[in-house]
Amino acid sequence: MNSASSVQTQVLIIGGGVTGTALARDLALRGVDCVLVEMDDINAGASGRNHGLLHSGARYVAGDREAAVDCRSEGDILKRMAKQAIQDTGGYYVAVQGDDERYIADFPSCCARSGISARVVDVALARELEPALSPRTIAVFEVPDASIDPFRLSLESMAHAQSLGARLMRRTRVVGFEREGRQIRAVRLQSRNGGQAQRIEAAQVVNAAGAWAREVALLAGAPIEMSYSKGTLLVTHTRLAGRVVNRLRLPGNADIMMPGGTVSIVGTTSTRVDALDDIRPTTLEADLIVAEASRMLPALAAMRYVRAYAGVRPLVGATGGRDARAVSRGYALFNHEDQGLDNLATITGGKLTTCRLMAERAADLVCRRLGVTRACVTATLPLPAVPECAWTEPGHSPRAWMRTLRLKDPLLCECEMVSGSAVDAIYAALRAAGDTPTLTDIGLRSRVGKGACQGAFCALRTSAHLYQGGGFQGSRGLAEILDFVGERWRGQRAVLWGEQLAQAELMEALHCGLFGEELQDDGLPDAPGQVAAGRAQR
Amino acid sequence: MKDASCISCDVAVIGAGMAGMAAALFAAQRGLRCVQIGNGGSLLFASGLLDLLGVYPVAERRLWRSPYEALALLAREQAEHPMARLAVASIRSAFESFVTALASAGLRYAPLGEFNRKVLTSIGTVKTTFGVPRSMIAGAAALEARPPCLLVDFRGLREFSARQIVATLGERWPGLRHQRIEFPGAESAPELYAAHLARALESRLMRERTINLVKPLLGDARAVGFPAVLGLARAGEVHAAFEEALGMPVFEIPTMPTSVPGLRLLGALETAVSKLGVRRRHQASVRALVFSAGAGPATLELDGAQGGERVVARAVVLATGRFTGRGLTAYRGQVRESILGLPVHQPDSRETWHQRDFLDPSGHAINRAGLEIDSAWRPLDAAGRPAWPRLFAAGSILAHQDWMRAKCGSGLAIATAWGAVEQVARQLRRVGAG
Amino acid sequence: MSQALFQTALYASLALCALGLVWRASAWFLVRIGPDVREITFSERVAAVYRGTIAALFSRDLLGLAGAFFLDVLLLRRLFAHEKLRWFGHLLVLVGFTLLLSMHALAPLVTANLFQGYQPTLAPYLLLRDLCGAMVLAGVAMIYFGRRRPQPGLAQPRRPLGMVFIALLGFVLLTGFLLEGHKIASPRAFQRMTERYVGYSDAQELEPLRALWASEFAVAFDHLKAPIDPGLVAQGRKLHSDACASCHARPESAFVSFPVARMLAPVTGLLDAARADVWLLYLHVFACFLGLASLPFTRLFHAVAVPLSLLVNAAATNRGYSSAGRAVQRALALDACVRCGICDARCSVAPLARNLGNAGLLPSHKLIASAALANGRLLRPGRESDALRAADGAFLCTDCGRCTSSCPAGLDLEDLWQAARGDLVAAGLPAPAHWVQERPALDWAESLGSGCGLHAFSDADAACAPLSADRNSFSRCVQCQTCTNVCPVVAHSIEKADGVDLTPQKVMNLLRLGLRDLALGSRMVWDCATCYQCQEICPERVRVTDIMCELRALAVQRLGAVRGTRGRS
Amino acid sequence: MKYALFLGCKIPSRLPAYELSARAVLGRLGVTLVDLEFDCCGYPARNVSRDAFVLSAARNLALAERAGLDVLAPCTCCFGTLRHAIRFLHEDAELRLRVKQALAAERLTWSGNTAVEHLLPLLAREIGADTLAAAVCAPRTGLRVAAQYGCHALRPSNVARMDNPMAPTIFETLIRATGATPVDWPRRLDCCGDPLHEANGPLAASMTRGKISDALESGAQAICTVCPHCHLRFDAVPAGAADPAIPVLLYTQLLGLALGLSAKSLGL
Repeated sequence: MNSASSVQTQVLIIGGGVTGTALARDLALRGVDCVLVEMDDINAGASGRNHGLLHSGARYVAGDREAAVDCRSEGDILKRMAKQAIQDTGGYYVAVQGDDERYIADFPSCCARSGISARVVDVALARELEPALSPRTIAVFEVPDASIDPFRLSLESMAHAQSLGARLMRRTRVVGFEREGRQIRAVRLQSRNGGQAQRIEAAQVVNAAGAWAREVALLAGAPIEMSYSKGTLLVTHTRLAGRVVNRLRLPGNADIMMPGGTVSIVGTTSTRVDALDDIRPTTLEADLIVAEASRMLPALAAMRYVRAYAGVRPLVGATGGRDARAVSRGYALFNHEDQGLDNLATITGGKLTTCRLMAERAADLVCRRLGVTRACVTATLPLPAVPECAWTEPGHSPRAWMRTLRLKDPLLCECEMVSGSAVDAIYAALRAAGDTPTLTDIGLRSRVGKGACQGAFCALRTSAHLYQGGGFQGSRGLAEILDFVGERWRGQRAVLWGEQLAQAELMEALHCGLFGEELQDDGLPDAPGQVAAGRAQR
Repeated sequence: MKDASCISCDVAVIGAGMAGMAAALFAAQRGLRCVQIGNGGSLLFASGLLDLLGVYPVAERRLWRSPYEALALLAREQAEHPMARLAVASIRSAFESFVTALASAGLRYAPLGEFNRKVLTSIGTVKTTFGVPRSMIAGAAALEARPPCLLVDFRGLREFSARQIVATLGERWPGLRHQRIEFPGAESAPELYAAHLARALESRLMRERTINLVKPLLGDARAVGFPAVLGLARAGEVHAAFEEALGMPVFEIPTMPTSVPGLRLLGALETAVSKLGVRRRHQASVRALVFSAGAGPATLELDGAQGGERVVARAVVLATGRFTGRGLTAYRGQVRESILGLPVHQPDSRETWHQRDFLDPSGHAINRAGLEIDSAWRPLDAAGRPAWPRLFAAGSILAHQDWMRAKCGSGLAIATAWGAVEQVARQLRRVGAG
Repeated sequence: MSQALFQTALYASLALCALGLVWRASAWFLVRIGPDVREITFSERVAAVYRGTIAALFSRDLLGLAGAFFLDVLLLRRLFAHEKLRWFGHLLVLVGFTLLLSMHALAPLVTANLFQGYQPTLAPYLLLRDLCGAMVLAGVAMIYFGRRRPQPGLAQPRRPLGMVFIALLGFVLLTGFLLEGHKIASPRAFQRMTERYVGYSDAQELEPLRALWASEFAVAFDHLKAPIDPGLVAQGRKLHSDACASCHARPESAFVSFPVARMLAPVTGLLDAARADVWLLYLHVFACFLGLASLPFTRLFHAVAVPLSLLVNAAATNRGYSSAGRAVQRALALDACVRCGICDARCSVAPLARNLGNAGLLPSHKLIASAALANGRLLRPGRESDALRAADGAFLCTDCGRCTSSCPAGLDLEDLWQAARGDLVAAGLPAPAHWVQERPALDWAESLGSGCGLHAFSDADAACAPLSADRNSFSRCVQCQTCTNVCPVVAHSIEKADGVDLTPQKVMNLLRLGLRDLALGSRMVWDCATCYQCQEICPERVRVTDIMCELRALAVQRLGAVRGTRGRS
Repeated sequence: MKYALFLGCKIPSRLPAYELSARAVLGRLGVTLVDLEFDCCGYPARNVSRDAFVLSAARNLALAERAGLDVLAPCTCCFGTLRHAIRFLHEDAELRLRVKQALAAERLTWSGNTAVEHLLPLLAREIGADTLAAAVCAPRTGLRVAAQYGCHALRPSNVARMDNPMAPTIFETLIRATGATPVDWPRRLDCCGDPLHEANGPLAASMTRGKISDALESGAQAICTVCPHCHLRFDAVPAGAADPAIPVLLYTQLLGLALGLSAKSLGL
């Protein structure tokens, strides 16, 4: 451990989700040197596993007015400051027969109290504009919901921060804190693939690890009260509606369908979980979502779903057995000073919509401690668009590819129409940052593998492409394919019925039936004539 | 105005995957008048390699050199496996019969021996298989001896990187080299498709241009591998021309679907059944299948673009495949057989259909779901009796097998088709005699 | 009637007619239809016509030409083949009018010299004149009532001043009959004649003659009302045979005018007082002059253009056309067509025209469009939709040749359509397959302003493109690319730098992505050979080709709407 | 046997020899052909409006229905279009309603009883290849012929319902009946290129030439067609010095010759 290399910085941010990256950018803009460590990759946690909904706030008007107001004002800011990551689709709140009449009646006035516009829409007109709405719809309100691409937001925030001098360490896990009195002197890190140990000496440490914030805080010796709520979402094969469609009722299961570019995203569920390892969507959750959401959007019952995903919401201040939805979705900023630490802060909870605000508050705290007086500018300075970060937007790659059609640019991912040049650009950008890009990294930064085939074909084409360009060497490709397909499998498994099961069967026929990827030993002797080592062959 | 919308036959084969085609072929070879429904498109997912049985037991991932020994063990240990229901001799006959028919339709396979062979795949893994097309057999030999060898690929053929194969396998095959060339005339095409290259190479001119590009790259190579694009209907001719011009063994490496060997297989099988007088209904699907009482004929209502069609058949073989073939339909709660709603042997709940890991060694339980049959290949009803005396089932729709993991896809199709058709013939003969 | 006025009017009409004819004929040497004749000059055309005429007149073809003149021009053989009633009407008009013109209007020049003692008031001329007049009237009626009704639901093609001419003709005949009838019945005319020919004017002496003329010649004397004393009549007959019979036959044989005279009897006095004989004559004659002057400007011009066209055709039958000759013949065809509608009725795509509600598919409309295109009117601002409809019409034609074979004027319409298509292409109005490819698919999609996945399943295209609007028709797609692998179009275009942009599989996938608009303008959709290989083999039974066809129809509709004027971006 | 002959637009104007030879051959074989006032099959409108295309086709079918006759369409493209229209009418109830209403305005009805038949199955099945073979008096022995089916004769198979679309034999059987030898040519099921003639001339030419070279490489002395579009395509594709050419023969001409009919009566 002593041999570990040491890095010095002013602020160490732990966690590369929407808050961590926004914080890195905020600090960098204030001239503060920072390092962000992320145990996996950007938005690998809940930041990348949500609806991608830029809340108007209407969802919380009845239960959590403070959150509603935050959402409204932050939503407005993001719509101006991060235009490129947002599609201003608008949203409907829709009640169907049997829904709580009183809630429906109160809804407009509740919205008004929080300053949120909620316009009554004639049901017939709404159904004309969104034919997927149930014929049993009884009330529709229009609110300024929008769709946001959290990946683009985080990737561009980080890219901006890096351009201002911030550093990013991916796949690096915090393994320990070196404390000295009320100070954390250094944080010990372990790189996940290389296995190399590192040490960072930072004046301030911000724990923005999302759901993992409890573990990190515990490691630092400053435990916080947190509980976890797991939310599962389903991704449809085709997009069902143009707008965000919310169920007009108190927050419950499967009451939002988001337009996710070329698909729709339906969810969520809310289940208390105790552990963070192995969070994955289950078949029961998928069934629950289909059953509940199809009351509002009947076409969802027969819809083909391509995958599911599950994220964990960190809920602060509740450890009891109450319904996780009742716990505030507001954020929490801990200064840990009462726990005897003066240079640790934890920012967690909250929502995607309020990530900028959370970063601002955390940065304010850190800057106060550092004696930095520059004010936050993220509410007024637009987020610069970065071409390499645009590939996560659905529909972007087909257009970009069609623009360059006459060039020698093959499509690697047919479903989402991601071309070789897009993969090359992403690869080059990661490489330039000193990384060894994997298929999964490319998947996170593009739409590769997000489509109907769920990696069955595109993993192969992309790996062949990377081999050809020299990106992959040796026998690494096979492991990469297995990783990538295995990761997609986690999401697919819960929605494997109907057409998607046929698709999955084809995938297995290809990867196992033809390529035999599951066989650790192919029975080929190491040298001609030798009998294979390992498993005996008859 | 005439009504041409009703045809009668001895046996109606529903399905045109490997099992359906084999069943129609075997039935027609036995002189049965046969109508076959289904378009054969799923054969394009085939690699051209005919697996018999490569892995047993699946969970142990044990590879076998002799498929017949594996089959014998399988028959002893797993009696409910469909392939355990056939004598090894029958399976041999089925395979011989199948490849002979293919050969007569212009698609040649290397002589079937006693043992499985190993061939390269397009991602550099090594596949254990049984029946190998003539155009690929030199690859099996090369993989065994591993002489200096050149792999050639074409820019634009996205799913095939010779460089990847060499990188993956290079440690174990030091003499393996790769070269990428432009497909002649297609220098400006961003993407190439295997079938188009195969078509192009059937022209003498294109062949010569390609060979001329490869010749200077040969170096010390004693064998040359290509992606499987050497001709379609004229594959034999194209392959021979390459070998002659390059003066060394030339072999193809199967690509991912849609593959040229799959197209060849489909073409040869269609030609074979067409020659034998099988009446094909490619685009039709069975809207209703009604059996008359006792052992009377079945009536198949086909939906058709011209207002429907009726087929009256003395026996029916169900070879509709699994989920991809649409023989089985998976609803959220359960799996049902698509045409008749026959009971399907299946795991209890969807949560147990699939393992948490895609490559879990024991395979996914849903892949062993399927139809249960009696000793005469007749699917069973809920009471465990044959659903109908003259309804038979063959191929991957049958339960208690996992062909993808056991590497027995073609074997399962061909062998069970053989078994089912044998029973069809027996039953119909019995009626004829009685 | 004043001779000076008559002559002035006559020469003025003749001059106008001649000028008009020159003007119309000059168009045959100037109007350019078809890209193949664009470079041919006026003088080349004149030379070609001259050479052609000489060649036809001084060769064995003359016989054929004469035959064509007799059968096609005089006997209207081609019309006979399709429309018996109209053929008969035309024949009646042709014969009746020719006779009237030569024997009646030009009587002093023709009839008087041919027949000794010709007097218009003698038999059989009374009968013959009325017969000719009646033939013309009957013929005009037959032509009018035998005309083709417009195709249901489609606009009638605009016709060249057809009714004006018919009205004029009717007017001439009507005034003629009235004039004659009035003259028969007019006591004033009787008075004038007796003054001139009988020589004495004593009222009493003429009374018997009046009685006879009143009873047998239908002169409407006020005081001589039936019953007339037969004795007086008998006296009159004597007088009549001495003084009048050499010039006047009994007018009953004027089987039209005579009843007219009878009908006019009650008002004859008034008419006489109003000098009806004079102004009716003026009306009659000036109507004739007007007809003459307007000949080049009304539909009657076809009486000139059709025979010419038929003769040119006949002359070209054996030797074919030079390009200059073609140019002339095409221009001539524009004048020879009277929109009779026979071709429209025979047109193979007439049902399509009705179904699409675009009369622009019909030959008569196409001919008008060709003319409008040739003189540039079709391309003027404000006529964009006419131009687009014309282009639709031109490119949906199947070249079945039925219009040509049925044209009574023997026009080579197929040649005209071919030429017009060339002109349309040159004017930036090519077939959809071509105008769609003027811009890349992405450009089109952007000009449609379609958002990502937004409109794919909610728009009203479901009726015309139900498969592409229904997610179930492609939700089975497993991205296997079989469709692309079997596609001969993609296979053939790999060798081309400007090969297809998308592949069938990509088109299906764009539907799934809700990016259908990106496919509408793609080369793949428009280069699809509709050979159905993909649809036949698709393992998931996606109806790829049917969807391609739908997308084309949708593209024509939607891209057509944003195409703006004449497809020039 | 009695059919309403649906010649379509192409045959009378561009390939009268097909009409001539079809009438001669079918007359000899005892098939009565009735001429009705048919219009365009509707094909050109497929790219413009589904309704217009189906309605035009249905109108023709209704005319045949009024005459109580099945339709024989020697043009493969017309055959396919009429059959497609039937398909759409069967599967789309709303469309059916619209079409029936439109037809009613002309006092026509389409009830789906009119069959549309193609020359190949008529000859091979209704009349029978054996009957043909027996009637042949001047067999074309030694002539190696490449059968050009034409796409719409085979595909989609549920519309065409003629033969196995992947491995058809009906045309080859008919060629054998004339004493000629059918050759096996890999691209026999490909499109001739004609549909792209207007849209993309070079591509169409490449497709046609590809087929012609394939036929020649396969040893064919002539290509035999049953569709005016294919026929004219092979006939018309410019044969430059480097480009191959091959004689094109209509099957009705080949059969007519074998039946001993005069070349003139077959439009040769």
